[in-house]
Amino acid sequence: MKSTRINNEFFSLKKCSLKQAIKMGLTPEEFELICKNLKRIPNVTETGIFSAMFSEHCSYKSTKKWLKKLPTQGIQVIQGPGENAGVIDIGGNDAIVFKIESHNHPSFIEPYQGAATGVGGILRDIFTMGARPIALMNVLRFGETINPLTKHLLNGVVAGIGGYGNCIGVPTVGGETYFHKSYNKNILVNAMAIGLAKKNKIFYSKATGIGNPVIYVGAKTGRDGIHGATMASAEFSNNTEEKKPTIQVGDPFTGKLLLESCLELMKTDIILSIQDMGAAGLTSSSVEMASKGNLGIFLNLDKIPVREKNMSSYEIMLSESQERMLMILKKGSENEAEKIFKKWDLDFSIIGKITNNKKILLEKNNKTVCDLPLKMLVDEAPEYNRDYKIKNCNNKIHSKDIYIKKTIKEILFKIMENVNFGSKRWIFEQYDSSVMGDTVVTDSESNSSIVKVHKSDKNNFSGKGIAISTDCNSRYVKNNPKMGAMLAVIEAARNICCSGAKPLAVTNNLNFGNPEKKEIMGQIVATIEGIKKSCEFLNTPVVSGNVSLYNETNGKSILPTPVIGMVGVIQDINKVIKKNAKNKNTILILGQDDQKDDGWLGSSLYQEILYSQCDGKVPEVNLKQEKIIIDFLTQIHANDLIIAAHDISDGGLLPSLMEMLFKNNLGMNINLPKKLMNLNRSNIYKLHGWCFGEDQARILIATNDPAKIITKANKNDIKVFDLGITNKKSMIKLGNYDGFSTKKCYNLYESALPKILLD
Amino acid sequence: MKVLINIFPKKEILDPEAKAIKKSLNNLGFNKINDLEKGKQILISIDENDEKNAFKYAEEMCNKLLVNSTIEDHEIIVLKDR
Amino acid sequence: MKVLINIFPKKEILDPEAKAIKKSLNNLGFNKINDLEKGKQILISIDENDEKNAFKYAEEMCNKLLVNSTIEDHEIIVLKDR
Amino acid sequence: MRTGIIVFPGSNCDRDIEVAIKKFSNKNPIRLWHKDTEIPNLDLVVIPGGFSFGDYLRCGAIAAKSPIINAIKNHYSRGSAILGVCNGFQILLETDLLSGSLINNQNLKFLCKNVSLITQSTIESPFTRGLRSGSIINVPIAHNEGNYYANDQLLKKLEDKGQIAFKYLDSENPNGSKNNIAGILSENGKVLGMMPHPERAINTYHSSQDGKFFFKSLFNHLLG
Ligand SMILES: Nc1ncnc2c1ncn2[C@@H]1O[C@H](COP(=O)(O)OP(=O)(O)O)[C@@H](O)[C@H]1O
Ligand SMILES: [Mg+2]
Repeated sequence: MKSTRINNEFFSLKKCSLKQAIKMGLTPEEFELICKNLKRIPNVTETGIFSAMFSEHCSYKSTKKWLKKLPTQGIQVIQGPGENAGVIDIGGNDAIVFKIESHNHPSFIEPYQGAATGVGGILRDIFTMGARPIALMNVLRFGETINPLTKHLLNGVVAGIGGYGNCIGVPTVGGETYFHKSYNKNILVNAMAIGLAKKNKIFYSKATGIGNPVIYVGAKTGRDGIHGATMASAEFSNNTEEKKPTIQVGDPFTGKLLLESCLELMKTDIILSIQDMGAAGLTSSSVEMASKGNLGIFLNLDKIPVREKNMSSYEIMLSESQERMLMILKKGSENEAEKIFKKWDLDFSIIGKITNNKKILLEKNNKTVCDLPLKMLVDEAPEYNRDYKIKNCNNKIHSKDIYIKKTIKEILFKIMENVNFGSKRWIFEQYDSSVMGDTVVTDSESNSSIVKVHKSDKNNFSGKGIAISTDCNSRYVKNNPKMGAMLAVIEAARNICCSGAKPLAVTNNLNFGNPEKKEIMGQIVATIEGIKKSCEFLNTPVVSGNVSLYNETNGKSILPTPVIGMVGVIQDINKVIKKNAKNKNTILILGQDDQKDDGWLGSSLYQEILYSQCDGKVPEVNLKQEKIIIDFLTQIHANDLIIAAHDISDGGLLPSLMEMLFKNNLGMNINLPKKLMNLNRSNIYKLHGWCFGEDQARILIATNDPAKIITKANKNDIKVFDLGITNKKSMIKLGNYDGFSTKKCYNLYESALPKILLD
Repeated sequence: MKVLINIFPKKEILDPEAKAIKKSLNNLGFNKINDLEKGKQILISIDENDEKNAFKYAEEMCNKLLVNSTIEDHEIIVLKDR
Repeated sequence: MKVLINIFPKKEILDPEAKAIKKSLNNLGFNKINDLEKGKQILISIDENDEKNAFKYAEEMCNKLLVNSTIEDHEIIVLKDR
Repeated sequence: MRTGIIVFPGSNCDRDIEVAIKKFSNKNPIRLWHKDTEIPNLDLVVIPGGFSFGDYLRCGAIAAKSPIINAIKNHYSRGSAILGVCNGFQILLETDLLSGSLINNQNLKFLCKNVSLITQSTIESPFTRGLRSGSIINVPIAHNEGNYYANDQLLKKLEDKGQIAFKYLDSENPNGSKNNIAGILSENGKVLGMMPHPERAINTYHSSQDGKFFFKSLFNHLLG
């Protein structure tokens, strides 16, 4: 085995060939430029470092130009994009730290470990900044349910998310799951984490202080996740078996120890800067820390705790082993830090120091193995101005054109038992949603998920809460990326408001196909434009995010999936609004009146379920109207007039209404607008539009005081419609047209996922 | 006939459980341990009298369900005498 | 020297995992299965050259930690040649 | 009245139970580290939920070999009370302070939801003395290995001697536990192990507040 070790290191130090560079993911032009700027040919280790730093994931080379356009400022913003996570001020000395990140590709290869390490990774981004993680969300996309692989992936991903989150003890409080054939060979696993920190105790990654020690803590470095293409290369060695990329395995137990030990050390003042080792491991963490501080870094690779004896410098620098941290400490405080990490049984090693030469200098076996100017890795990283073409589907579909000759009841049942609408209980019951004791509601009970700010309660005051919502309707984004993205932000805001909270800021995860294709780049450009527009209008700046490109298989892209993660604050958790109505409540629609006698079925769930194609113009977006409605909701909630609320989105009015009635098994005689009372065969389509249309800017509320609300609405020029009063009979009557049981709907709704999962 | 299927995580893949068990044994004073691996074992009694067929049957079950070949290695032992 | 420790749930415990695996295999069309048990396997390499001592050492580890004798049975195999 | 909470690497409900103890006993519990070999004189020791040592090997097995376990056994010999919730229950079984075992949930999945617990009529115990037998409390469970197993002989003994503290509603048995068992007592009634989490059901904003019946009655008796 000795010869292999020498071989490995020997090859790491050889001049890199163009062919090898390409295998690592660099383009010929990029490699040429590197050689030119460096005035020499880099060795294999150095080239590996370039390839990692120039990768789409680290350099954002396709999107940087556009991401700059996002609004990132606001009085609530403490830290915008550019750090491990965004930070916002929630009053007092409290701050919220949050970010979303994808782990799509690894989850397809090994669903359990891929999803688990995705959760572990985003949690480290949060506690790196000094915050205790208080909630997790997850946004999942799978292929069609008839695809046998889907079941396997769903099982594995859900178990993996739970496996990590449950064990480390952070509640998973909500998320989204959607199935579509475009994800058959490219699932999406996006995990979002939220942490709570003290405003005056935020930690950053910017290196400071020449001569200060660089510390490695956490798990040992193994061969996990080293770039496959490179390592499979026969040219590196004849021993190919040893070079295969290895699956990253999450160890939530070590993750928990790392979390507690870091938070314990953060109570002292000896950490100057800290950065987790995420994508591209030691490479990106060390380069980013040093370059942010405009300093240099020296590392002795012999000091890195390794799992296997014969690791080369290339492997050490590119390993993506989990549960590792890099920190810079005050000189002389190494022992104090070491004591804490030893207490938690974690590896601790002083691996180098901060220098002033603005270089990354690596040494192994007393030899320099890498000597690169940081500027070349960061500031001079490629930035592309890719061609793009924005495509919208402008074909306006009238309900007359697509309505199906089935009864409302038949269609409603189809929607209820559809996996994209039906209950996700099978998923969320596998997640510990109540650990930490601060969960107020999950998004199955309210429109957003709410966790209490720990210890914010005093005497008779119950405390304040953080509201979180994740949203993305890819049907809309595909048919109109800009409007779709605008609506994703809007829907998130509506959800937060329908829980009684106030939206504050946004994180986003841009999941798209190959940006080298004009249409895909067009989706990205228009999406960012849409996010910008809504976020500016709502004053919810974007403070963090992630981009995941090349989500394609055999040239076929996934549906564009720009996921929005929004957080808000509710000043008193006793004022949280839930979804479920009670008996004898009046249900009102805010934003719709008696004049409305049809609805928008283009790009709707109705269309998706009843037709194989789903296109057409997306529903009209009216930001002003949206804001008027949510502001009105907030105002009447302040007067304690609301018992329950639910926004009308996927599926339209009737399915949304049913979700309000399920919990208490309520019935209702639905009032229809006069214009819909006496339809015949030629115009019955209007009723379909009315029940299932996805017109925006509408919210359902349950109240005991409809008169007061209607008066107020009239005064404010807000449309309102009285749908009727709930009763205990569990039967829904829709005028003379239809009647059906709430219980039956509920059973279909609950059976949606178990049905496809049964063997 | 019975087949015994031994499944171990691939050598190069981190096995946090094996790590934790080894450490705990060390803490209990077992200091002679050089290395510890943890695997699963599945013992299946099948309606089959031919050794070769039993092996093939087991191999098929491994491929179809029992083994996750991206992270696990396995071996099949046909127990003739049982 | 290496010792292999096989740990199986006691017969009277209806191991839900074994039951589920058997059912999944049946669903995949493997109908020749009479019975299926699932166990753990721990392979330990110890600093010990004497077979008997190795066995005793392993037995001790089983009693102290590795096996819960109220629900599990175990066997120890000393692998002389490894 | 003094309470101690044992913290193992991987414990994750230690803070939750601390909040509950403070709330209902008006006293700050002390925290004890798994490597401690002695514990002060306490009225109640709590082993919280979580994934001690990652749940590796068997849930609770590695924790049960920690240095502090001897001290807990001494505390037990003095006739003082011990509460183990979830992973704490699993640890108590592995230390033999309680009998039986917890194996995989029947559906092999982690399960987090609210369940109804029926209080049983038991031997004299600080944990059940203030609860009416037959009364139902609604509290969350969150576990992967909560399927209580004991052989028929042990089950009979537990039933006969009144060592079963809580049962799941028969129609709701979430994990396949024998006799719907959710929590059991030691022979002397001073040790309780239970899978459900009463500490997650104590505040107005929790989905149930029934955990307060449990803690109120417990501290009433311990205090008084
Ligand atoms: N779509 C986006 N919108 C806003 N900020 C983004 C977006 N994508 C990435 N960022 C920001 O860029 C920085 C680098 O992110 P990333 O490389 O994903 O971090 P990590 O190294 O933790 O994986 C982070 O501050 C992140 O929040
Ligand atoms: Mg990071």
